[in-house]
Formats: sequence, structure tokens, C-alpha cells
Amino acid sequence: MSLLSVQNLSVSILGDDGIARELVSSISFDIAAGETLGLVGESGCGKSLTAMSILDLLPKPQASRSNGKVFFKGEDIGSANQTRLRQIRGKNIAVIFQDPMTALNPVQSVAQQIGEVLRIHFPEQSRQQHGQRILELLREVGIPAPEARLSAYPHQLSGGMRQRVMIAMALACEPDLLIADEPTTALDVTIQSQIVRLLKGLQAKNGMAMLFITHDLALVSQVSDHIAVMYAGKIAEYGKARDVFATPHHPYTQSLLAALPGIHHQAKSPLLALEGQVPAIENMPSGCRFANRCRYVVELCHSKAPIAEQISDTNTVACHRWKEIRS
Amino acid sequence: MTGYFVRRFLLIIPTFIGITLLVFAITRVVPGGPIERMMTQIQLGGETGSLHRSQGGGTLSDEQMEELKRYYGFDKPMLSSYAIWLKKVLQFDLGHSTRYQDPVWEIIKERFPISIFYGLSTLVLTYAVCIPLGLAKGMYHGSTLDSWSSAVVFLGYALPSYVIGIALISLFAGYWDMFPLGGFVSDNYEEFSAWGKAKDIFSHAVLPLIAYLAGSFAVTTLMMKNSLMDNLSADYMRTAAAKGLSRSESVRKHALRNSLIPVATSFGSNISLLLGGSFLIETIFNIDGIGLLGYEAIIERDYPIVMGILVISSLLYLLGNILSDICVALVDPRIRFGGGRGV
Amino acid sequence: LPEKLPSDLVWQSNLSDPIFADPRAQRGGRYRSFVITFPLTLRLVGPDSNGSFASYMRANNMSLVGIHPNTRNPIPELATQWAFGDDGHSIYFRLDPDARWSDGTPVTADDYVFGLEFMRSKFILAPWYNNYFSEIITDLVKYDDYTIGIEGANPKPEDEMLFEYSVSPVPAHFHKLDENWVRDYNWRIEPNTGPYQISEIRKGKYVEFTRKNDWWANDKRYFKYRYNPDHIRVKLIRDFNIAYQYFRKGELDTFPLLMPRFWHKKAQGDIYENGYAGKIKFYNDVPQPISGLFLNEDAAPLDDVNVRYAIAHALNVDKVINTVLHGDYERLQTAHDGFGDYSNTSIRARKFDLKKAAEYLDKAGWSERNSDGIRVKDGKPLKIRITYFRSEHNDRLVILAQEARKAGIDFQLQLLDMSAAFKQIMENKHQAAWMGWAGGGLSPRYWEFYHSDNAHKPQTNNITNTDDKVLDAKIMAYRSATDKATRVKLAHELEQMIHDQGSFIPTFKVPYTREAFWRWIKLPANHATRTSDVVFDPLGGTGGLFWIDTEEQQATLEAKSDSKVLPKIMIIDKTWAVTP
Amino acid sequence: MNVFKNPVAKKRWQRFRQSRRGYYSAWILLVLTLCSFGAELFANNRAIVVVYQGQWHFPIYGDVLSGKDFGLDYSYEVNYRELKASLSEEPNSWVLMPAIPFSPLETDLIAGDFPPHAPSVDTRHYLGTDTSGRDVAARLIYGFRTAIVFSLLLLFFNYSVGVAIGCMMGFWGGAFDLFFQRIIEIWSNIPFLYVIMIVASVITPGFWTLLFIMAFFGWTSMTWYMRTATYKEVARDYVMAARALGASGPRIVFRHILPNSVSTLVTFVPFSVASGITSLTALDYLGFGLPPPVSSWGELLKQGTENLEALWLVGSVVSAMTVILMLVAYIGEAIRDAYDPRKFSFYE
Amino acid sequence: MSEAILDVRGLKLHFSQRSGVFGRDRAVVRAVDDVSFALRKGETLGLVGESGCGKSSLGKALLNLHKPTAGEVIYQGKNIAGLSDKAMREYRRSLQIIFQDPFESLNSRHTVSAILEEPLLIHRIGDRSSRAQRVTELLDMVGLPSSAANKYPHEFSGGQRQRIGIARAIALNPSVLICDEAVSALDVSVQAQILNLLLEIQRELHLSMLFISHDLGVVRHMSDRIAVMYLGQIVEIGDAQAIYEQARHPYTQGLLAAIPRLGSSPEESSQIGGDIPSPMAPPAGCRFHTRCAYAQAECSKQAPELRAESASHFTACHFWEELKLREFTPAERKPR
Ligand SMILES: Nc1ncnc2c1ncn2[C@@H]1O[C@H](COP(=O)(O)OP(=O)(O)OP(=O)(O)O)[C@@H](O)[C@H]1O
Ligand SMILES: Nc1ncnc2c1ncn2[C@@H]1O[C@H](COP(=O)(O)OP(=O)(O)OP(=O)(O)O)[C@@H](O)[C@H]1O
Ligand SMILES: [Mg+2]
Ligand SMILES: [Mg+2]
Repeated sequence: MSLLSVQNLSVSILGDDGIARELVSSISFDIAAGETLGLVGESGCGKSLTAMSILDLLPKPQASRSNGKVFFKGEDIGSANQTRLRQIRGKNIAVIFQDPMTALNPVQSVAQQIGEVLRIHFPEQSRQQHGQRILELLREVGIPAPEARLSAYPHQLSGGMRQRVMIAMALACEPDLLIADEPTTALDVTIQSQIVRLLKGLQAKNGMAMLFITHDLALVSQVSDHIAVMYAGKIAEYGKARDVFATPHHPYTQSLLAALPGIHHQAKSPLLALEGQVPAIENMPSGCRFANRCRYVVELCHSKAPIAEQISDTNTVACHRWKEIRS
Repeated sequence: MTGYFVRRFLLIIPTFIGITLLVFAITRVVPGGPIERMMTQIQLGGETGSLHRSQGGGTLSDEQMEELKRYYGFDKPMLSSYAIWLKKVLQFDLGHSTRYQDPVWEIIKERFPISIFYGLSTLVLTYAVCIPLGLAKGMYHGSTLDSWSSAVVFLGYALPSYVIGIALISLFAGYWDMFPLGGFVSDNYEEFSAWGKAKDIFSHAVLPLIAYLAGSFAVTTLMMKNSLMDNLSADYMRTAAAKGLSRSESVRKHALRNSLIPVATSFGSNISLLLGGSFLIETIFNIDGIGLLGYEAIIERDYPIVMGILVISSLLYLLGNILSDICVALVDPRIRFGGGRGV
Repeated sequence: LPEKLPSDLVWQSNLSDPIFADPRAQRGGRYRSFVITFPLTLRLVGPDSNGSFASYMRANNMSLVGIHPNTRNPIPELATQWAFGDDGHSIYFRLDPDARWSDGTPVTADDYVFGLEFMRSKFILAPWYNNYFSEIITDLVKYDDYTIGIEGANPKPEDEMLFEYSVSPVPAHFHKLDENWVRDYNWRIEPNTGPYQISEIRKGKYVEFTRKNDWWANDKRYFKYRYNPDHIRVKLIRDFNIAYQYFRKGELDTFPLLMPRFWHKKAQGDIYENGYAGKIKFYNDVPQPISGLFLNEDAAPLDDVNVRYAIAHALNVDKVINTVLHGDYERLQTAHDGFGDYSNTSIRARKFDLKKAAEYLDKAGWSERNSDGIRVKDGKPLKIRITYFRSEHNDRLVILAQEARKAGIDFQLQLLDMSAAFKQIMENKHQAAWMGWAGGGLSPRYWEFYHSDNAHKPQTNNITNTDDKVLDAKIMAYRSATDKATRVKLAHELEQMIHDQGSFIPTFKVPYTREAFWRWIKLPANHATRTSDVVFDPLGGTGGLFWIDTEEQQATLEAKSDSKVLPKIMIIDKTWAVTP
Repeated sequence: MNVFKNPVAKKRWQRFRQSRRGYYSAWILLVLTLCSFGAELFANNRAIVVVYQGQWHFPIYGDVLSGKDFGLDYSYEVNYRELKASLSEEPNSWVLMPAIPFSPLETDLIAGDFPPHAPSVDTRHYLGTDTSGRDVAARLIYGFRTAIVFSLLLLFFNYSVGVAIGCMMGFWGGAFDLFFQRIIEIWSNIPFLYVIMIVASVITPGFWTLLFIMAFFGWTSMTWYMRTATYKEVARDYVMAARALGASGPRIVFRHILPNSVSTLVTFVPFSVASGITSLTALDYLGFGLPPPVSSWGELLKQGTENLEALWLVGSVVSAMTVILMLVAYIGEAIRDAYDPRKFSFYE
Repeated sequence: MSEAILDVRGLKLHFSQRSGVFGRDRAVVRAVDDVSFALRKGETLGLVGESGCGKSSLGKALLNLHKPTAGEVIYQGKNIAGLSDKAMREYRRSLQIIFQDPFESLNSRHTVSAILEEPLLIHRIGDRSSRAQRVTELLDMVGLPSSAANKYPHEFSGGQRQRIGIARAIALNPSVLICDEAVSALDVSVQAQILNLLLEIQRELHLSMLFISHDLGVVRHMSDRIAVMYLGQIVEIGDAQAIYEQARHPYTQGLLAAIPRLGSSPEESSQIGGDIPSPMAPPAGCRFHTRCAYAQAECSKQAPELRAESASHFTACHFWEELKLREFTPAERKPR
């Protein structure tokens, strides 16, 4: 049984004109315990919204979950009340936010911020116990000389250290599920690789499940068991990481991979760029959202939105023509 | 840290000299002065209209004029008088009032307690009302509470404080007799018990405080509301929610302190208001405060007092600006007392 | 003055005039009054000794000779007898041996000798006094402990001499004259000769006077039954309107209602209807302040007498009186009013008359009108700048300006603060000044205001810059005349000449005083005296006549809390009204 | 609305309109201001139209017509209200008076009563008269015109000087900045009243003088905001980009920085307008304001507070002030909303 | 290759950092600390390094947008430090920069045509109509429709905005183009478009490029030569091929190894331990020694100089010769 099951999730955003528009529509996926689901897609396609809507951490009143169900360990947390939700947040499901620069409170020390999670979820423990745990966590995420960092404020830490503080905070209660929203995008490669190793290590140790969001394809291929490729608020392709990268079915996945300047590219030779733009939210096409940029577009694509089709036990793709394209 | 402070404090010196020199020069140019005032009183028969027998006197001789000028210190060129004045100030001597004849410092000192009482109460009450109100308005943006409190706060802002004062005193003191008509304490204040004294001060303070406060809520409340609203949508508020904090807790523990930063910025400049006081309100409520003293000194050309108040208020103003910085630094750890780098 | 007291002196006194206090008067109680600004000093001379509080201080110091408030005859105060030297400008006094300073020391001739020295001292920083007591009062001699002689500069009529050539005693044992005197004595309570002495000062709050129980003059003829309240508390209330609220609440005993707005509109309602408080309008007969519009003859076009006349005829003073002044004030007809025989009552001020104004203006060459209806000459509109410093007078001037437009004159109102306005006027930089000079004295003074010696010069009172040789001669004749009849005749002629000069346009006078008072304040049968400026004056030569009825006070307060109606009190006393 | 070519402005306009309270306030204030510019047509003792013996006259915008012009026996300006009464009989002659047939300067005295006169429809003093018998409604209208024009002009002066200096401080920084900071600190400590007194002793302070004096002191507050804004903008890449293209200092300040700091400026506009009105009123109240007989709210307020029993005085001016300032404050709120792209949101 | 068009010698750029209100006490950030290199005509020099190592600062110093603290920038034989205002304007005309942030570097209040016209206006090029024509031309070059001219920057996607930035930079036909992370803010699909565009322009205009990025894959695709920066200094510079295949400096090696590759596992890509030291207090000696797996005692004392391996490959490491001998494998690295 999957740990987290998201079914037909839609998220709407209230525009300036007062009209609510569905930005994320009908997304479904499952994550099993100890497993990692990678969520990729171009910037602004709705990855963060999807992730945040799991715990109802959407900015109100602009964004709201307009449809869909979220089951965590079989419990419908999508319709749980605030009290129940608060019990789950931080303890069972924890989040690492996209931007460590702003996600930490600038006027509270590291120890205060990490300690707060412990205080909420383990009020029965003493201050000392909390203190111990904080140190342990900081050590675990690899912050050198953690004692000295306890009273530091976020601005006194480097980006990498801040991100690790965020991780420590998320791991404080040993959650069953970790939502990691682009935990490394703001960082450079050397720090990134440190963090990725850390997370994988912890996962191996605690059997924690992970929802890992990024737009770095190479990175996601390293960490994930499964991958969901999103385009304009919909899942274009879903499947085992290895399969998706080896044999991408959706034209969007294909063009993403093709655009990477990789080893096999001749230096200074033109890359295979994807022309055109993501449709604006105000005028989402009623058909396939990728249609305007797709090389394989046919009449049908404009008129009818594709639904996810099973291509193997685990993999699905939302394309009318996936079969033809494959060849 | 010290370097910065030394610089800030050193900068006070030229600014202070600039301020006092300029005003000193202005007092030399303003039409009328203590001597003219003296002549007005003699020749127009003062304020009562009854002139003592001296009116036959007519004009004064040049020597007599010189004598008067010497007495009031107008006999020397502006710069050298200024230098003398400044030297005395450096020896903590603000001179003597040309009207009260008393040392300026004594006169000002006498009024300190009252002005500080009102200044401090206004300051404290402003923050005590504005911060929670701004908080509530920010959290329930767009609610009825928000709109109505806006209306009330703006109304207070729109009404001139002296109008409020007169209205209050006519209604609550004159017509309904709920509060005393004015003054800081009753005439027989000394005879009261400690509790009676407190009650007495309170009953005298209610109306003037309302008049003082009515207009001061708008700016701070809105500042508080806006900065809270900025912080409510900040990412770390989402982090707080993700930890499992309830909304009110996260506002209290996270958003509040951050929202206080802009409010703290204005704190220092408010310090100089401690000794401000509106002379109109002081006149209406018969309060012997610095505002009135300053206004009368200006109108009556009591230059030593004008300059004395200027010395104190400008120093407070300049120090207040530095204090603002300190306040901000206290609330915001990102700003440090030198050395490190901010964000 | 002679070395020895002349033996042929005719000593006079006056103990036969009617008394004006009421034997029913009771002593006791505290009278509560107010001032708008707190006194800046308790000194009687020197800087800032002339504020609103000065009258309290002065009234508490007796003169050598007083004036009977009804008969205007001299009456004894500190001197029991007086005599005039035959040189026409000296005068001798016998002092009352009973007179005591408040510290018990007797008042002796030495105090007068010191008084003159004091007034001449540089240390008191009162150059006008210095001048007066050296140029006008030339000598003072002590003949014995209780006899002195004083010499003045010029011969004068006797009655004037009594007041002009008078020196007040100054307690020599109290003062130490040096350059710090002004500051050192700023708040010192000087021993005085009057009925009260300051007993408490709370700076910024109130000053309290307490009656001397064993005051030396308690049983003297003209002081008996007077000065009744045990205490007088003068409270500082900075706003006149708020002060009225104090009165209404019963925290003040009396309140001046001179201003029409107060008399007609404010002083209405329960406390009067139910008789808890009363109102009195008392007509008096005192020199009126010289108030009006002073035209600067040095400032064109006011150098033209026709323009000055035209302005006078364009000034609709009556309209102001009948509107904003509620018909309460009267037209001041001439500069010097209320001086008894000296006043020339035949002169009538120029009336508002657009035809006459037009005639004069045509004569002066201002015959065209521009598109705004303002008269022009050589392309220049007829604009007159009126300098004034009382914003309360806005509404009066506004009406005058409005009306003057009909005559084609454009009044530009320049409101300055007092100091600035006074400086401008004293430096003759004004065009027209709207102001009043305090009235007072026994006879009009012309030299300061109209003699060419004072014209075209800064810091003089000749702000109209009147410069007329004929007038000069007559003023000098008036100054040196000692015979009252001659003086009166000259005064009448001078008054007419000034009227013809047209540079002063008289405006208003108020020949009465109006006040409100709580029921428990009791007045003598004749309410006040002919020369009472104020009915409820607790001190001074015409004051101290009322008393506080403490039982009535109880009763009134009870009635008030029960809302019981008492008989209404409304007194209008025209005993001394000059114009019926 | 396609007045706004700039889509940013368009978006702001939309947001501005969304805050209904501010939007309507803006309209009301605009209408009121425009009306006050035509105040002569609403409150005047001159007639809008006089037809006398078939001849048309428009006295409001022409030369003064004397009584003689209409066959009356006086040569000063004709009283149109009386003229109307007297012409009502005559053929070919009629008079059309404004709604409030009084000029703000005119003292209208009612027999048997002393000013201030209570409001009355019969006398057509709809808000009564002041203590000189001048129509309160007329004075309110003209006073509003003075006040609003005053504060708008003041705003303009303050902003031009304050913005220029603030920008320079922010742009050049360093010694210039330091120097001007001190100047401003010194400036803001000058006793304002003395300067008015000095000026008043030389010339009668009129509208322009006061405006000038107020602007003389008013510019400082703007400099702080502009300085900070400029500092912020100067560090931004688009300014650097302009520099990289070789743009000169003035070009950067005026073409780049200013338009981008406009939101700071605009947010303060309503509050500046409000403070312009209140400070003029306060000056009038203290007697240092516009010379009488100019219609001013401060003078009315002073009369009102001194004659509390004549409630219509204090009532009308205080209501007028409150209404105007509330309108301004609401507009301010709306403008801030419009310029603040961050939308309110929270997490639960 | 042809001769150097831009010669940088000993360039230093130090910022005295003021932190907040109180930070008037200086803390000097040595953003660029003694950097020398030459940019040849027509070549692309890639500049890589961690975030905050001073790449952008170097780019800005070249244009004198930040006045260099020390050192010389010599453009076609002329030292730019002594240029008059006018000459500086001319200089900036031939040296153009594409800014890192496509959202920040365009004035949001100007239309695209105003933005593109501005360089022409500043340098008084052409009349009204010819300028309009040039704007259309530029838009066409960067692949934007001419209808874009009347739109505002925010109406464009990040990639399109970056193109506007490029169009502005090439408007004056510069001879040197500094591309400051022109693509790193974008996702792969847009990134590819921009890279193609830049290559095309370079071919057409034959310009020299300084290509700044921290994405090694992209740099490799674009560059003829590559310089690697660490904490304000160039630690290695050489032909692209040489850098990628025979990286000598441990930092370069670490960087290359940290790049995640499709289909690899995280364990496969190695990592450099530790944190980047503060640029305000860079470590003494070799700046990298705090994180270097091969650091010796000498490294913390003596700062290494750039030494030549070949005529075109320089490395600033005391021990690169030794490192070269040992074939680099992650397994060999001992954790610190
Ligand atoms: N509070 C909000 N108000 C309005 N629009 C929003 C809000 N939050 C997100 N959006 C919009 O929703 C869309 C999806 O946002 P989301 O943050 O989920 O993207 P993302 O896939 O996480 O992108 P990135 O890779 O840049 O993080 C974006 O177009 C964004 O502009
Ligand atoms: N204007 C400035 N004032 C002070 N410090 C600055 C300034 N600009 C940059 N710095 C500092 O200089 C150092 C180098 O910054 P720079 O922007 O050159 O780095 P970068 O290599 O471009 O980084 P990134 O890859 O993140 O763009 C950083 O520590 C930065 O904080
Ligand atoms: Mg995201
Ligand atoms: Mg950079």
C-alpha cells in the first residue's frame, strides 16, 4: 500500500480579476514508503503548488485546492480539519522549501526554529532533551561545529548551511514522508551533491518516503525511483525513473532531454531547443496543453485533452500519439 | 561597532552647531524682540489696558537703548554672541529667560515631568493600541472589523486635535461634568492619598490624552497592518505552518517581531515627541508643558528659551535618529552592531 | 525744594466725601478669579512687570493720595494731608503714621526717599521709569519721618499734580539694588501697604492672596467694609472660552462678559434662568481707550487730507456696531472721551456717507473706478493697508473693508503678531494702524501723539506723523497751563484741530462693564462706582466692594443640585451713564 | 480603459478600482474639486445672468456693474439679490442667481438678529453665517478651493524639490549625501513660525507667500523616501545596464530611477494632500495663515471653536474637513493597494 | 588565434561591505582578487566557479561598472582607467554585457522598443525612422516578432526577456560581449534557445565573448577556452578540451565530478566537502586549502601562482604536477 496517494488533485489560483483558474489539474500519483518520487517540469508548471497542496500549505485566499483527494496512510487528510492537519504537519509529513533564504525566520536563531518543531510535537520532552536532539540533527545534516551554530541567525549562515538547517528542521520528528521542493536549486553543484547524499543516506536509514521536486533532470535521475514530468499543470509522463529517461514517451519529455547540452553534443553546435511558449494561464487550451509546441501535433491534440494512458505496469503517459511517436 | 557610533555621535556636533547657529541668526532677524516687547507693554499699556503713570516718558535716549541691548545681549555682532552663547551651553548654562528671568534650564526642567508624562503616555498608548489593532486588521484584512476600524482611525486623523480637545472639554467636562476642566492635577493634589493622587492624575489626563491620541493612531496602525500583511505571506510563515503551528501561534511567534521592524524605525523619531506636546492642547487643557512654553517663547520672543528648547529638542532629535537605528538593530538580528555582513 | 518745610503751607485733606462701601459686607470666604497668562514676575517694575497680573500687584500698594471713585476728589491713602508749594510745581505730604508694611515695619519718609532712588536706578531696568522719575519728578525731600515734599518739572493744575507728582514708597529694608536685582527679586514677595499679601504661589497654576487681618487701614474711612474675602485665588486658565466653562461649573465666582458674544450667546442657560448666577451691566464713566484707525500722514496717499476724510466717511462703524458687536458698543466720537470737562462733546465723528466719501475722493483726484470698482489715480488703485494684531478684530475689519469697497477704497488687511505689528508701527512703516491706546489719567495728552517733535521718528507715539506748527504751539500752551479752565478750553480746541486733521478715525467705546457672577457674590447697594472698570475687582481704588455670602453659597449649591429655581438676577445700572 | 498603454499602469488601475471605497472617494473628490473651480457659479452674490430691458449681462465674469447701470441710485456694485426682487415686476428683465446667492466675502446682515445667523432655508444661508454674517456654505466652498489648490501646489513644489534632492542624494551618495543629510536635519529644526513672522513683517503673506514658505520647509520629508528608493534602485541591474550602455547621470535618474520609484511617491500623495490641507487650516487657526477676508477653513474653525453654541459653524467646517480628509485617506489606501503588487495572503 | 582584444592584468575589485544601518564598519569583500587573463578576438572564454566567487563582479569591473580597486583593463592597447567620460562612453559602446538576471536588468517601465532604442539614443545613432528600423532588425535577430516592440518586459517569458537583453547588448555592434550567466536562470528548454542564439550571433558578428556560468555542461558547449574561479581568483585556465579532460586543479576536478549525470547514482558523483569560506576573510595561502583533499602544510601558508602546463593551460596549485600523476578517482579521496 502506498504511503501517500494523491488522486485527481487540482489547484486553483485567484487572478487579479477575481476569477479562479485551475493551475494544477487532476494530478494523481502514489508514493510508497522508502521510495522517492521525482517531480520535474519547467519553471512555473505547478510543481510547488502540487506539493504544497498535500499539506494544505497554499497561500490563502489566492490559492486553494479545488478538487481531489489526498490519502496519507489511508487517512483522507485532504478533508481533515485543521487540528488533525497540524498534528500531521512536521511530524508525519515534513517539508523542505524551495528557497532557504526566505523560508527561515530571519529574526529567530537556528536552535529556536528547530526547537519549535520539537516543542509542538513532543511537548512532553524536556528542554534538555530538545537541545540534545537539535544538536544531533545539526550534526546529522553535516553542519560543522553545531554547538557554535545554535544561536546563529539565518543570515549568518551560507546558503548551503541554511538549506541544511531547513532539512534538519524537516527531519526533526523523523517524518514518514519528506516533501523536498527544489532543495538544491539555489545552490551550486558542490553543495548540491552534499545535500543529495545526505538525503539519500537518511532515506536509507529511516525508510522515509520522499517527494523530490526539481527541474534538474540529471539530478532527478540520480535520486528518484519514480518520476513525474509535469507540463503546464498536468502530468505528462509518469513512471520508473530509469524507464522515463531511457525511453521518454511524451514529446515534452523527449524535448527536455534533447535540449540538454551533454557529452554527446558537439561543442558550439546548435542544441535542440523547444520553440514557443507555455500557454498563459488566462487562455489554457482546451486540448493538449503542449500542443502549440509539439512537433507531432495533430488536429485531435487541439480539441481533446489527452488522458493518462498506461504504457506499462508502472508508467503512464498523457499523449494521444505516444504509440506512433515511440518509433 | 564603536567606529560607527563614534562617527554618528561626532556628526551630531556639526549638525547641532548648524541648527543652533541658523536659529540664532533667525532670532536676530525676526521683527520684534524683548526690547520691542518691553516698549509695547509700556506704550500700549500692557495687556490690561491700564497704564501706570509712566507714560509721560516717551522716547528713550540712545544710551538707554544701548543699555537695554546690552542687557538682552544684542550689543554684539551675531557671530560673537553666538560664540558666547555656545560656550555657555557647553558649560550647561542655557542662560536666563528674558521673560521669566529664571534660568532657562530651571524653567524647562519644571515642565519636564508633565510633558514626559503626556509624551510617554501617548507613546505607550499609541503603541499599545496600534500594534494589536494593526495585528487584528492585518490578520482579518477586509473584514468588517478592518473597514470600521479604518474609518474610525481615519476620522481621528482627519479631526484636528484641538477641535477634539475643545469638543471633549465642552462635553465631558463642561456639560456632563465627568472630568475636571483641565490642569495636570487638582489644586489640592497634595492632600490626597497615593491612590487618590493616581486617580486624580488619571481623571485629569483622560481628555487631553484622547485629544493627543486621536490623530496618532492612523499612521502607526496602518504601518503595522501593512508590514504584518507583508510578513503573513512570507515564506517563513509557511514554514511555521508546516511545522504544525496554528495560525494565531505562528502570527504571534513569527510574524509579529518581523512586523515590528518598520514600526521600530519610527520609534526613535517619536522620542523627540516626548517633549513635544501640542501647545494648542496644552492651552485648552491648561497643561503647563513644553509645547506651550516653546510656543509662547516664540511668540513672545523669549530667545533664551527658544534656544534652550531647541538645544534639548534638537539633541533629542539627533539622538532619536541614532536610537531608531538601535531599535531596528534590536528587533532585527540581521542588522548588527558593525563587523559582520548583512543580507 | 526748600531746605525746610515752608510754614505757610495750606494742608488739605478729605474725610467728608461719601463712603461707597456697604456696611452689610461680611468678611470671609475665598474669591476665585483667573488670568490668561501666568505672571512672569512679582516685581512692580522692570521687565515684564506690566502684564495682566500687574494690576493685582499694583492695587495692593497704596498711593500717597487716592481718588474718590465717585467724586473724583482726592482722598487720603498713605498720606493724611497734602499741601501745594507756591512755585506751582511742588507738593508736600504728611504721611499716615499708622501705615505699615506687611512685615510690620512702619512706612516712613525714608521709604519715599528710597522710592525715588529706586525708580531712578539703572538696576531696575526700567528706562521709562528712570526717565519719568528724573525728568518729571525732579526732587524729593524728607522733612521728618512723616513729612515729605516732591517737586515736579512743570507747573500743573493741583489735581493733576497730586497724581503725576507722586512717588510710591519702596521698602528700603527689603531691597538690595545691584545688577542682579531684576533676577533676584523676580519672585520675591515684596512687603506691601495694601490689604492683601501673596500667601502662596504655585507656578503655572495659581497665586493666592490672603487678607491681612490687622491691616493698618482696616478702619480708615474710605477703606472700611472693603476687601472682604479672606483669600483671593487667581487661577491660571489659558483659554478664555475654557475659563468660561470653569465659571459655569462654579469654579470661578465671576466672569467678565464684555464681549457681545459672551453676553448674548454664551451667558445663557440654566444657571442664569434658575437664578444660580446673575448678570450685571454697569455703566461707568472713565477715560476711554483711544481706539480707532490711525492714518500715517507720511504714507501716500494719506498725506492728502481729502483721502483721510474720504476714508473716514467710508468706514461703516455703525454697521459693525449693529452687527458683530450686537449693538453693544458705542461710536467713539473723538479721541479723548471720558475726561469729564476736558472732553469736547460737541465733536461728532465723521459718519459713513458714500456721497461725501465720493466727493472727497473726486477732489483728491481719485475719480475713476477700475473694473473691480476700485478708484484709481494715475493708473494706481486706491489701496490702503491696515495693520492690526488682534485676530478677534477680523470680523470687524472685514465688514469695514466690505463697505469701503462701495466707496471704491480697497482695504488690505495685514494681520501681524503683536510684536511685529508694534515694531512696524513704531518704525512708521505702516499705512494705517488699527489699534487702541490705553486710556487713563485725568486729562488728555496731546504732545506724545500729535506734536511734531515726535513725528517722522521711530519709537514715538505720534504714529500718524501729524506735523502742524499751529497744533504744536497750542499743544505747548496746553502743556504749560496750570489753570484748569484754560486747559479745558485749549483741550477743546486741540480736539477740534485733531478732528480736522482727520488722521485719527475714532471707532468704538464701551461705556460700561458687564459681568456674570454666582449668586453668593454680594454687591453693595450702588453695585460699583463711577470709575469702576470692573465690578468685581477684589482690590484697588474702586474695588473690594463685594463680599461672599457663605450661607447663600450653600443654599445656591443645594438648589443647583436639586434643580430648584431661584429668583433671576439681572442688574442693569445706569447711574453713571453719560449717554442716556 | 485603454488610456493606460502601459500594462503595469493598467493593472494598477484595475486594482485601484477594485478597492471600491477608494475608487468612489477619488471620483467624489475629483468632482468636488472641479466644482470648486467653478465656485463662482455656485456661490456668489453676483448673478449668473441678468437680463435687463432685454439686454443680457453675465456679471460673474465681467466688469463690476454699478447700481446706475440698472437704473438704481448708487454707483457702487449693484446688489443682485435686491435687483432680482425689484426686477421681478418688470417685463424683459430677470435675474438668475447662483444656488447660494452670497459671496464668501459678503456680510449679509439680517435685521433683528446678530451674526452668526443660524442655518435657514428662508434666508438662503443653508449652513448659516459666520460671526461677520458671511455665508458659511459659500466660505466652505471657496475655502475648499483655496485649500485643495494650496495643497496640490504644495505637493508639486515639495515633490519636485524633495525628489530632485533625494534622488541626487541617493544617486551620488557619499559626501553629497552626508552633507545634505545634515542640511535636512538642520532644516527640520527651524522654527517655522519665525520664518512666517519674518516674511509677514515684510509683505502681507498671501497665498503664494505661504505656499512658498511651506514648500521651503516641506520638501525635506520627501527626500528621505526618495533617497532610500534611489539607493535601492541604483543597485539594481537595469540601472547598471543603462550605465553599461553609456547613459549619463541625469538620464539614469530621470529615465530610469524616477519612473521606478514612482510607487513610493504616489503612495504618499494623499497623505501629503491631507497634511497640506490640515497645516493650512492650522496656520489660519493660529492667525498666521491667509490674510482676512480670504475664505479659509482655519478661520471658520477658529470661529467655530470659539462659538460652540453656534454649532453650525464648527459642525459644518469639521464635517467638511472630515469628509475631505477621509476621502483623501481612502484614496490613499486604494493607491497603496494598487501600487503594492503583493497580494494579501496567509497560511493556515 | 588572433591577438588579445581585452587584456586584464592583476585586476582587483574589493567591496567595502556595509551591513545594514550599523555596518559602516568596513568588511572588505574581495570579490575579485588579482585576476589576469586575455580575451582574444573572436573567441569565447568560459568563466566558471561557484556562486559568489566573483564572476559577475569581474564582468562588471571590465566595463568599469564597478571601478576596479587595482589592476588594469586594457582594451585594444588602451588602459580604460584613464578614459574621459566621452571615451568611456565609446568604450562601453564596443563592450557590452548581458546581465545575469533577465527580470532585473530590463527597466519594467519601458517598452521593448524603448529599451532597444536607448543605446542608439545615447550614442546618437541614426534618426527616428532608422532607429525604429534597427529595433525591428534586432528583434528579428533574436527571434522575437516585431509586434514585441510595443510590449513591456513583464509580458515576456524569462527566455524572451533574456533575448531582449541580448538584443540590447548587440544593438551597438560591440566587439566584446560579456554573457553573465545568460542562461542559468532558465530551464533547459529555454536555455537551449538562448545558447543557439548566442552562437549564431557570434558567428555573424565575429565577436569575442566572456561566457560566465556555473553550469559546466553549458560552458563546455560554448567555450573555446575556460577559466575556473574560486573565491575571487582564477585557479585554472586553459583550452576547453584541456580543462575537461585534464583538469589539474583539485577544485576544477571536484566541480567536474560533482556534476550529476543522467542515469548516474548520487554516489557516483563525488563531492567536495566543507563550505565555501567567507569572501571577507579568505583563508591564507591557497584559498582552496580548507576544502582540498590534498592540502599540505604549505598550502595554508603560500598562495600558489598560476603556472603553465602548456602554452595555453595554467593552474594555480602547488602540487598539480603530483596530482596529475595519480589518476583521479573519487574512491581515493579521503573525507576530511
Ligand atoms: N500565490 C500565488 N498567486 C498567484 N499565482 C501563483 C501563486 N503561487 C504560484 N502561482 C503561479 O502558479 C504557477 C505554478 O507555480 P509553482 O510555484 O507551483 O511552480 P513551480 O513548478 O514550483 O516552479 P519553480 O520551478 O519556479 O519553482 C506559476 O505560474 C505561479 O506564477
Ligand atoms: N555591490 C556589491 N557590494 C558588496 N558586495 C558585493 C557587491 N556585488 C557583489 N558582492 C559580493 O562579491 C562577491 C562576489 O559576487 P559576484 O556577484 O561577483 O559572484 P558570482 O560569482 O557572480 O556569483 P553568482 O554565481 O551567484 O552570480 C559576493 O560575496 C558578493 O556578496
Ligand atoms: Mg517551485
Ligand atoms: Mg553572478
